[in-house]
Amino acid sequence: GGTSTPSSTETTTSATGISCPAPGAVPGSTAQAGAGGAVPPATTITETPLKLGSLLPTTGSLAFLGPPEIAGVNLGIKEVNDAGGVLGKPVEVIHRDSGDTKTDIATQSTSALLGSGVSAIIGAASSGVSKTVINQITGAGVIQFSPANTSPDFTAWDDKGLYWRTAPSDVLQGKVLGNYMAACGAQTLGMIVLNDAYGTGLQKNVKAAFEAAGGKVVAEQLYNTGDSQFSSQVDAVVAAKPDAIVLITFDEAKSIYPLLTGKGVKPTQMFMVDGNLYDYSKDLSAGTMKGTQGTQPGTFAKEDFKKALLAIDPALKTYNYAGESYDAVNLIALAAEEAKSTKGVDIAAHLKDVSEGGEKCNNFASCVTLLRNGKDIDYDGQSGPITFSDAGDPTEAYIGIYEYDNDNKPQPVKAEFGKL
Amino acid sequence: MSATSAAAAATASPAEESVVKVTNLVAGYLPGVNILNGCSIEARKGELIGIIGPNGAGKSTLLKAMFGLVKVHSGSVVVRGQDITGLKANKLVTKGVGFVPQNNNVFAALTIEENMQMGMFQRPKDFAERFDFVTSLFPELGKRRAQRAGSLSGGERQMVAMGRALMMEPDVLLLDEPSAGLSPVKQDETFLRVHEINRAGVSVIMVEQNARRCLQICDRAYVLDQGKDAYTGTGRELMKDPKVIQLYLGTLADEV
Amino acid sequence: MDFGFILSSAAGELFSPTTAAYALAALGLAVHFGYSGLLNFGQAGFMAVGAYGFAISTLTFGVPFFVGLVIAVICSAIFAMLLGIPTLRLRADYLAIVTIAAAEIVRYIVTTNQLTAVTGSANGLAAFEGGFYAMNPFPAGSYMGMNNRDFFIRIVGWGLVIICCTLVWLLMRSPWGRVLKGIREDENAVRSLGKNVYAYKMQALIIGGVLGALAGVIFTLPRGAVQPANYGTELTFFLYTCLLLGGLGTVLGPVVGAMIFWVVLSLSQGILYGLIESGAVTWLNTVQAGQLRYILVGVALMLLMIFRPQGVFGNKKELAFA
Amino acid sequence: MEDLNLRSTPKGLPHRRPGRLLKVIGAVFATVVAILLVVAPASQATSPSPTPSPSITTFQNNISGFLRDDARAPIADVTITARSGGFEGTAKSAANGSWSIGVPVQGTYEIELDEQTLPAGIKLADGQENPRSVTFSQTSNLSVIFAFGKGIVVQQQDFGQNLLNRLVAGLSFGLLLALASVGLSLIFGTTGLTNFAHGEMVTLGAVLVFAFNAIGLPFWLALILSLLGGGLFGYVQDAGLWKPLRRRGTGLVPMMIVSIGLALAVRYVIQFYFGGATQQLPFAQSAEIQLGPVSISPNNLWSLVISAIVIALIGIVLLKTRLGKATRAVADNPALAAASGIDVDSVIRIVWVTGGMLASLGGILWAYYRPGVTFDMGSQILLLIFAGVTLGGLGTVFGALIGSIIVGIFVELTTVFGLAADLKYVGALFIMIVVLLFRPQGILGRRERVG
Amino acid sequence: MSTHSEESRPSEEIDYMTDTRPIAAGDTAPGCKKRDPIVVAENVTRSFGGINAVDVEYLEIPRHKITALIGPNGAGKTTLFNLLTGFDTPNSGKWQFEGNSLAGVSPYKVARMGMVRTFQLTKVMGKLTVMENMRLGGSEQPGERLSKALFKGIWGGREKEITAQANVLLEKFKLDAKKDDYAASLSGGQRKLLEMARSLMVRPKLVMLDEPMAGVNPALTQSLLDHIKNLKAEGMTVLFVEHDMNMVRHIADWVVVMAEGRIVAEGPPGEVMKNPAVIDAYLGAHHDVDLGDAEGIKELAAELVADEESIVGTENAGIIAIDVVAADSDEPEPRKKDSE
Ligand SMILES: Nc1ncnc2c1ncn2[C@@H]1O[C@H](COP(=O)(O)OP(=O)(O)OP(=O)(O)O)[C@@H](O)[C@H]1O
Ligand SMILES: Nc1ncnc2c1ncn2[C@@H]1O[C@H](COP(=O)(O)OP(=O)(O)OP(=O)(O)O)[C@@H](O)[C@H]1O
Ligand SMILES: [Mg+2]
Ligand SMILES: [Mg+2]
Repeated sequence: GGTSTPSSTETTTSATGISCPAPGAVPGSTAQAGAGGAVPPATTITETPLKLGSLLPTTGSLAFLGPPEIAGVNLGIKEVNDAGGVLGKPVEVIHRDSGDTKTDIATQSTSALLGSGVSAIIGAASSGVSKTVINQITGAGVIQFSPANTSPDFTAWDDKGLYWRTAPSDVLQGKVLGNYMAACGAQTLGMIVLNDAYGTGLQKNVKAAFEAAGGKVVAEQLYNTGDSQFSSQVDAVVAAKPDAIVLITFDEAKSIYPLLTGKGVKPTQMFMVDGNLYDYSKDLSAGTMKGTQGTQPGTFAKEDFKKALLAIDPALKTYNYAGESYDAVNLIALAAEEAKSTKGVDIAAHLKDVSEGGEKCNNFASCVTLLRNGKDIDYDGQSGPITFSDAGDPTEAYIGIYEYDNDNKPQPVKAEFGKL
Repeated sequence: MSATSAAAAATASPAEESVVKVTNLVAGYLPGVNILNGCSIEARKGELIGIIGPNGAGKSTLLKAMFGLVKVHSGSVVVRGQDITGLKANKLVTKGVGFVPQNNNVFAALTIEENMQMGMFQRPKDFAERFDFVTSLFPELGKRRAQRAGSLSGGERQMVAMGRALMMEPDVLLLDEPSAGLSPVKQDETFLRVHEINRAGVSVIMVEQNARRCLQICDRAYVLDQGKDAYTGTGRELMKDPKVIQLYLGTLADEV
Repeated sequence: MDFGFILSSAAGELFSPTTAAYALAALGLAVHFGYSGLLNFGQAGFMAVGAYGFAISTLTFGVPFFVGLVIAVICSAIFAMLLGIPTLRLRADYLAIVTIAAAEIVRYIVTTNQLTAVTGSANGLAAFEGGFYAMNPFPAGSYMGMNNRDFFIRIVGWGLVIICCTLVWLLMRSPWGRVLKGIREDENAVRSLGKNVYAYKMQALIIGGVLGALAGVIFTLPRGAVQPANYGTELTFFLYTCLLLGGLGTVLGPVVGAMIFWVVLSLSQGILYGLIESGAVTWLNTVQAGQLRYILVGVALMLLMIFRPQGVFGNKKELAFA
Repeated sequence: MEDLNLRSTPKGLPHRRPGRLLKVIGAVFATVVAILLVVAPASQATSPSPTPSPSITTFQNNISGFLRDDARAPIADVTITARSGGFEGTAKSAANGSWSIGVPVQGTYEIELDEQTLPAGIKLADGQENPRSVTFSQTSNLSVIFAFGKGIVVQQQDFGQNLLNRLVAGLSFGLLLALASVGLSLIFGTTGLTNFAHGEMVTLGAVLVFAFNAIGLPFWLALILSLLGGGLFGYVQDAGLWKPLRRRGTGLVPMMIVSIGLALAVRYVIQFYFGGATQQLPFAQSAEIQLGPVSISPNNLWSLVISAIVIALIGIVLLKTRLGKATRAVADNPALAAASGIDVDSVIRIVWVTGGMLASLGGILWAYYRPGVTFDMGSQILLLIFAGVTLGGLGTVFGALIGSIIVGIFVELTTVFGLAADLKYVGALFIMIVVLLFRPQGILGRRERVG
Repeated sequence: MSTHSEESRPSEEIDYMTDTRPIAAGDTAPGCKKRDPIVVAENVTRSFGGINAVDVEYLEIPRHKITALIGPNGAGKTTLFNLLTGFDTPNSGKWQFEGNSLAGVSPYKVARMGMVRTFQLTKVMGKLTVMENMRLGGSEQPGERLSKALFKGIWGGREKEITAQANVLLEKFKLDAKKDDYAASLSGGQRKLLEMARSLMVRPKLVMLDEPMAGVNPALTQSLLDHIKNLKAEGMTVLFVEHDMNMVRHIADWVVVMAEGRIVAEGPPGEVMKNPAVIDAYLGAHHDVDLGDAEGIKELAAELVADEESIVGTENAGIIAIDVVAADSDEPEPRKKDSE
């Protein structure tokens, strides 16, 4: 493979040149669906079929995150039901909009979901929204399972053991990214950061890692959700002339990135994070981003997984948190199987167990086969090897490092494994 | 209703065509509450018609209804044979009807000169000539042409309002208390000027609380009470009518 | 499509604590705008001040519940005064924009990263409601299908609504209320009659603001978290919607308006998603449904204002003299 | 391929679950191969990435870094050693300054740079620990930066230069705000309506350009059509909504709420079709050029010029033409305007069409200023538009212009004066409140006389 | 209400209606001292971009009298009202009410001290009923304090009193039928009436009426004049601006004439109206305009003079037709109006 050749090409180091170490290994998670043969029938048949709710954004400032997550949930549900459902009954799902914190839709959606008797709610995408509903959900004895919350606050939340998430906390991505930028030769760093739970959480970790390596953060410019123009932030960062600039943003990167290149910042100096590691081929002219790199938790989205998602929602443009959402469904379904119950509290009691210590499997059909054959399982999903801590956080994950090609599409370079 | 109507017919030449004819007008602001209850008035060519009456009788409402600013429930307004009931105000202006409202009768944010221009919105060409005419009547307006009407004194506003209407050179002029707030001499000048305009062939319908003065110069007058034309007659006749004096005119001016 | 369920969850919104909070805040707006003519578009700011005043005093200074509540009220009164000094001389439309701006400034300040230690910045604050639920007299169990926490907050929230409505009603039928209404119509005329217009406006601003602050507290208690983004201009818009739905210048208007607002919101959600889930509608997916719902809410808002501009309790006659 | 496989040996994986190791190896292997097969061609074709030569190692855990002097020139051939317990690894910096030491296990290492091997004249910067100890935590790569000479110098910004750039940026932002505000102010002025849907009119302009461009129309045509579309939207709004409401005598506050409803509906209709993500218009990227002392992007320059011209035109029309005066007359006293022979409805319609077109133009320029098109881009600046209009004096067109420019400049200037960037709108809003404290009627607004 | 004045003269019971003692302390001249002034203004000036709207060197308003303030349009009468009541701030000057300096005192305090004004361009609280408008005028209402508003027991009694008071006034002003209608639905003249009645609800010491009778039906005016006269009996002082000379002559004890911001004459009505300076300032100022159309004017004037029923040319025409007559009697001596 081309990228993997550690040829000692000489770098023409410009003043702020960035050149990164050669990619290492590209680990993936466990093998393809290993479930040859049919799934054995369920031994216990549940009276109340498992009912899941999703509380994901279809409106508001995070609306662009919703579709892949919903597709992930739907794919999970489809596979579970294709494999005969949970405890002999097909799993039901109802979707509700979480909106964003501005509109306060989430509480109402939650009431509706709780009212219809779900055992678990998958969501919300934003840590802010999750905070507004976590008490309501966990208070009702229902599992809240977020595919995308990265805020550390939830680790210690008094959630009665009902809050879970598949998204690895910011800590890991921050460490990897901070070190990586230093390893690429950056001594000074500029940051443009979304001022919200996600942005500032990640910022803190990136900064800590970068400074631990001996580098210096020379510009940190924050903006708020809903801010619409970033020129003063961009100017302030550019004026500090950092070696590398990291954009800890969501969709706003589409506006910020061209502003930076317009000011003469080279694409190789820029680093993206999971919130904005998209395909920019339609937005920016070819070559604009060539050499920009970025990190994203989780192993690289596999092509067949993407295909499966596209079959669910052909309009999908990005795949962020699709894997995490998909894994959430599988984990809940498996835990319900293992608990032989569809009650939220019972499921929660088995979630940790299905994620660790046992025979590895990575989709519902194969896992449930193992379970019904009386085996202990260790579910490793699309988003990583998933092993839960007692607090319901994933304790290990891969952080993928990507590099943009000439078409402004991120291409996987390598992945780093980390444990919390 | 009026013993004087025969006399009224006698004063005005019967051959003169009716320019404005209001028949049985019923109108009001709120649904179900009629302010005008079948009011009829008529202005013939070249006539100066005065309308007097107690406060709240519906005089302003009548003018507004004629001018399409109040909803007409029934009855008709005919101008030179054309039914204009319910027509929009700006259409009426093109038909040669001019109107000076009682309240809010200037463009406060516009300068005096611009107020005058609004008066001639339909024909901006002759502005200079007409403006000269108006400023000859109200020299203050000429001197202050760049002052915003909103900062003018009450009387000055009234002048602007009159001036704006006069800029139009209308065929029919509806005036709602044009003399209110003017100093005595200005009042007289206004009356005289209205009289003059009228003599020049413009039919004028004028609501006034300065009733005596109004009755002196008008050809015919109506007394409006509770949304109806209670009395009509020539100005002189009404001035003499003891009932009218007692109810509407008062005797203040006669006391010394 | 399960109509029973859709209806019951809509009915659930009738007495949800959030509805109570909206009702209180809209009642504050009724005092501001409906009675005094103060076009306050910054009610969200007052709610934020209340919520943060409560949360910060509880978390940072560890004060007990009632002290926190009093601090929240005092904070909002101070905010009202600070806001009132420069703005009460302004014409209504200027006031509207300035109050939006002030509320946004509050939101930016509690959002800014500089103050993370105090406000939690964009993350907001959490876990301050313990003191409140510790006072819960209802032992754990199910009360009309609610757990004891839910039940308690509802009782408190709606109790507060009833008390505040009564107070506002008493105030507005008094000569004091008459002066306010006079100010709404023409403050110079009221001045010429020897009333201290500025003081009255300030009192009204403070009272409405305090109602807003109480609403802010009620709003956050069931969530156990304050989020700065909750207090954006949309919130004020929605509060105005509640106020106008119910009827300006009425006491029950804002309460009923808030109920209608949330029921409509809930019904629109229930019916739309119900149609999709039952397969009756196939041209929509759930992503689009979220958007369609807002479209419907917007349209419903317009239709309501077009066909019943005076609201449920409002006086149509009053509108004739707008 | 061989290299890669070597480097991805499972030694690098955590040794936590030795029992399952074999399975894992197989799995990882298979996946890696699968992925690389897909990815490789693309990478090969496009990115002969300039990779340094790391010290070839078989360890998964790496300590690495770059050596550069304070002019950022690479320093080659410097020896660096990592020690921990019995382990010692050494690396020499490559020609581009990079070095990397593979280590067997995570833990604490002592890193030492051999200062003897430094080229003449280059010294470690003050305060740079050497040797220093570093600890792996959670991840498998660790970076160490050694700074030389003066160390890491934070670039000082040239205050004057910065101020000038921000002023220019503020001016062009302010002018495009002004485009939208002038329309809003006109509409407010003539109808008294506080139109909260104006933000959506702004959005529409940009979205229409995007849509027309996406269906393959030439750019200039897309621009023209979008302006017309904005005008049409204004027209339709007036004819279909506001005029009937005026007819019914609906009050201004209910109308304001109607506009809020309209804003919601339109915003989400746009989202329904346009989606929630940011999109870019053609030519959105433009590299800045230097114009005398200021650097400005050509797009901003265009925006500045276009908005200045358009606003000047509007100003002339309002002041000099009959239509302009009629507009002001209707604004002032619609009933009297009608009584003066002005067709109030058609004046208002013209104002709506003009307002729509101005908003549309503002939206297009806004999409280039940001740059980007989103379904809520207009509502995001609505408050700033309102602030500009209010600051200048409600209903006064030139006030709207001046107010918007002040707001624009203050938004851009706040960071220069040390306010945190996430508070940058606070500055602009605050200045508005302060100005209104001294001029309650706005900058150009006029006080009505009492009595 | 008039406690202050009563305290100052506790023993002598004066009937203000029939009090005929001279008003001026000395000679009757513009700016002369009064025997018993209630308002004293000194050097009050206000200019608007070059125009001196008000330039009052010295003015005293006599207590317990009805004073008319007349003068041509734009003379500065309303502006003077605004200044005295604190609705506008002067460029210079000081003035006092019952010995208290009022400079910089806010309008509501001025009104509280007992100096209440009406507005020429009426201000009614449109969406309050006529009755509520009236009640709002009532002074010393305990229920207007926030602390007492909640308890009807505290303010209910006073409310009844002012309601009764309002009913009496409304009947006088022929507004009783409209009592429960929104004030916004009143006609122009009715608004004037309401405004005046409302100011009387305050029971001020000095009521300042700005053209109270403009637009009011003459018959009603006549009946109201007695009411205004009777205010004196209650110890009130009245200062009013009016262009209706009949009214001025009928009720004013004293007339102050303003022109171009200055006090140009004052004195008892009979004298003032014969004063050439007054005629000059109030009446003759514009007669030169008529020259252009002298024909028509003369014709009408002649017609009016000939008409025995017309008041023109008669004694009680007063000043009304003077300029017409003057124009008639050829060459008008140039009574220059801005001959500074
Ligand atoms: N906008 C309105 N809405 C409702 N009723 C009104 C309105 N305007 C006037 N009225 C009522 O209509 C009646 C007639 O009013 P109008 O203004 O026509 O009286 P007017 O004869 O002109 O009196 P004035 O001499 O005082 O001007 C009055 O009783 C008044 O209360
Ligand atoms: N705010 C202002 N700006 C400019 N000029 C003003 C302002 N207020 C008043 N004026 C001018 O000052 C002069 C005095 O006005 P004022 O209203 O006091 O006159 P007045 O004596 O009450 O006249 P009237 O009898 O017509 O009511 C007028 O010429 C007026 O145009
Ligand atoms: Mg009238
Ligand atoms: Mg005046």
